[in-house]
Amino acid sequence: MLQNCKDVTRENLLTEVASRLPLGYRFVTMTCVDLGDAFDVLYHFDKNYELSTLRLRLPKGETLPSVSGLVFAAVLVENEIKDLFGIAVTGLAIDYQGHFILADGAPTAPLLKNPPPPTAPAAEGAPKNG
Amino acid sequence: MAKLARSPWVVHYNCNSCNGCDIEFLACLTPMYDAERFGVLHVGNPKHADVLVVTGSVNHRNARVLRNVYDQMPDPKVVVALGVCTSSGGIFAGCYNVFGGVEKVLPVDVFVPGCPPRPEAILDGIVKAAARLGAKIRGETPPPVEKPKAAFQPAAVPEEKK
Amino acid sequence: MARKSVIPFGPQHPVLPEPLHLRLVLEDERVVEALPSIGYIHRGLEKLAEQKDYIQDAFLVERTCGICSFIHALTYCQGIEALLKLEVPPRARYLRTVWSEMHRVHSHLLWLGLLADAFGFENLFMQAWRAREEVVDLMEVTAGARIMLGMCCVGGVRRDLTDEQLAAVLKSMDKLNRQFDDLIPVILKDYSVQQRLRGVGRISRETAYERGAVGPVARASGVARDFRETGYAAYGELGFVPVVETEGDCYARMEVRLAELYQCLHLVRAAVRKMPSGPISVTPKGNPDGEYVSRTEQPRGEVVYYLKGNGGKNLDRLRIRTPTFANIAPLLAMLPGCELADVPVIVLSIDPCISCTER
Amino acid sequence: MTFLNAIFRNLFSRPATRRYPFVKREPFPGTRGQLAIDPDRCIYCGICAKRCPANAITVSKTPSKSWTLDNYRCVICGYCVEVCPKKCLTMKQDYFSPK
Repeated sequence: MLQNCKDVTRENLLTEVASRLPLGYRFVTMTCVDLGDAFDVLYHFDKNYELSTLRLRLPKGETLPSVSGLVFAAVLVENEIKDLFGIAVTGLAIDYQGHFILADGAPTAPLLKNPPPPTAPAAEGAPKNG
Repeated sequence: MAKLARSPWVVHYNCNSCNGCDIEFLACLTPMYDAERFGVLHVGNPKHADVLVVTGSVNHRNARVLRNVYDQMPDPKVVVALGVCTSSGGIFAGCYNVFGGVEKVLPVDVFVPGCPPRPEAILDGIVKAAARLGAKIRGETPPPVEKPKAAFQPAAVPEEKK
Repeated sequence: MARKSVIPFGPQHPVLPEPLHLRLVLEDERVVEALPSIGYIHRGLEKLAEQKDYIQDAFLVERTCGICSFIHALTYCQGIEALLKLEVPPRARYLRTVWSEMHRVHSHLLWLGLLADAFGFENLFMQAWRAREEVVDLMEVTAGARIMLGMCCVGGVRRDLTDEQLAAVLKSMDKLNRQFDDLIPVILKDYSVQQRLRGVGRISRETAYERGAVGPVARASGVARDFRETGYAAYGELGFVPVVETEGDCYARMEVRLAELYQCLHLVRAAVRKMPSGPISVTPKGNPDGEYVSRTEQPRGEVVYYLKGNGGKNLDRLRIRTPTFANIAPLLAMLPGCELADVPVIVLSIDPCISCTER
Repeated sequence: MTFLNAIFRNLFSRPATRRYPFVKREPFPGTRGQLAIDPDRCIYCGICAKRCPANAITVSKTPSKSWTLDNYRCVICGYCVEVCPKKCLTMKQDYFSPK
């Protein structure tokens, strides 16, 4: 049902993205969905109000190559995905080291369907006089 | 209305707010509600302020900043918490990055409910805060704030009602 | 070589009502690099939306942002309606348009006031916010709340407007029009406004497009993109043409928003005059299943909702890409080369809404 | 072309300010101020509690019937008013004043 969706693999992701940019596609955003044993990483592009999406099925544990070298605007959303899903992203133009949105003490990878238990001992009531 | 003996200067910090309370707070300062009539002045520097207006709940990153702003204010000082998020987290209470109201980090003097509170309610809140500030200046201990809990309970309903 | 220094800007800053943190690398007074750091108002709304059912989510997403709240709910509801294959009654589409445009008026006036405050034009700040009260009151009369309207629901809207209320809307629009006539020519021709805004924070059309700028930021650089052109809600029947400027500086962004103020009045009037009669909502049946990307135009630009349902009451995934999130990358292209004193004006010229950005 | 027009108009018109604590404005009809319940008609079904997006309402049937609203959590959306089967919930126009 997703408009103009095309499957890509980890190998041809960068070439697919690079081939769209000269055609006048504008990077809209990325979405990451936790499917249980894998992630769906969706790259949304737009041209003349038509949405076009690349779908990358990424098994859990694999790294995600960054497209921020091609599309700078992707750097923020890639950092966000890294924070919220705990996916390792390689080749980020600006790397916030997992602290783009979440601070110390916040739960790690909270948007996973089964998020890991909080590891930081002081997660509850951490800000006391902090 | 309690007569304000002093001009409370206000510093505003947006914690986890959705902006609704912030713009209603700013609306209080603009011509229609004009809190400056009471000598309320919005300042940017916490060291100039007597009243800290907080909007939104607390998360892991801004708790430290909020505490920092509060600590910089000279004593005596009062805290006004605007909106339901500051009291309990409001609609965001179940979020992973929200650990409840502002009272977990700061002692709060006045809770103003509403989502967002109306400017009239905010003015009421600031007037109440100023009264508490006056008490603190005189060295009195103002009465403890009522915990924002179960404000309305018609529980004593006779049985056999349909 | 000039000495480099790093200056933190925010999170508690007198100019910004919201906590945005920028690390500015300066050579003397000139910014050479800017690095944003956000997360001060991250709540985790997307996760919470998976725990509430899809009807309740309409109220939740509305609280993504208190400034464009109605349009958030509208985008969400349009997405769910597409998944449920619901046909929204025409009157509901027109009412949605009316409230959307009222939100745009209030948002642009709010922004104008904050910008004026940032460059020290207190009088303009007060005038803009006084005009804004008119439209906020109008929202209260029509929808029952000043900011969080809570009027958009899956399948339509929750409250109908009587003929008297529609007449009151038209009357208010005339009143606003008179106020704009007072205000807007003055702002556009004012010497000090031009001094502060012309040539400041310029980005070219190419950069704006590459970096994915949306809304008035893109339109001020000559990218004629306004999602209302696609004719969602009732926009297709009202004759909508986007406002475009080509300069790409702060002044052009202001010009776009000021022209849009008039355009909003025009759209509200047109929608009220053409308002069809009939029901205002249909009851949603079934549960959303499948994926859909729903987009609309907010005052700050295009907002993107990705919705994934699994056939149950709860959504599998809800992702919100808000306009300010998209406009941060262009902002980073605007800041290098400007002077430190211009930073607040440039930051405000993209109309940042941090609470949207971080959700 | 200056603010002169606006200045003169402001000089000779009433101040825009609402003199709030001294003059209370009548709330607009239809304003959502705060939630009220008619306990006589309530059947304690709990639908409002289940539908409330902010979980501000708690209803219990046992051991004793009670209906509780946390006013400091209610987001005043009015959804409970719509779903109430007995229509015993209403929206009052005046806002809830801080304690």
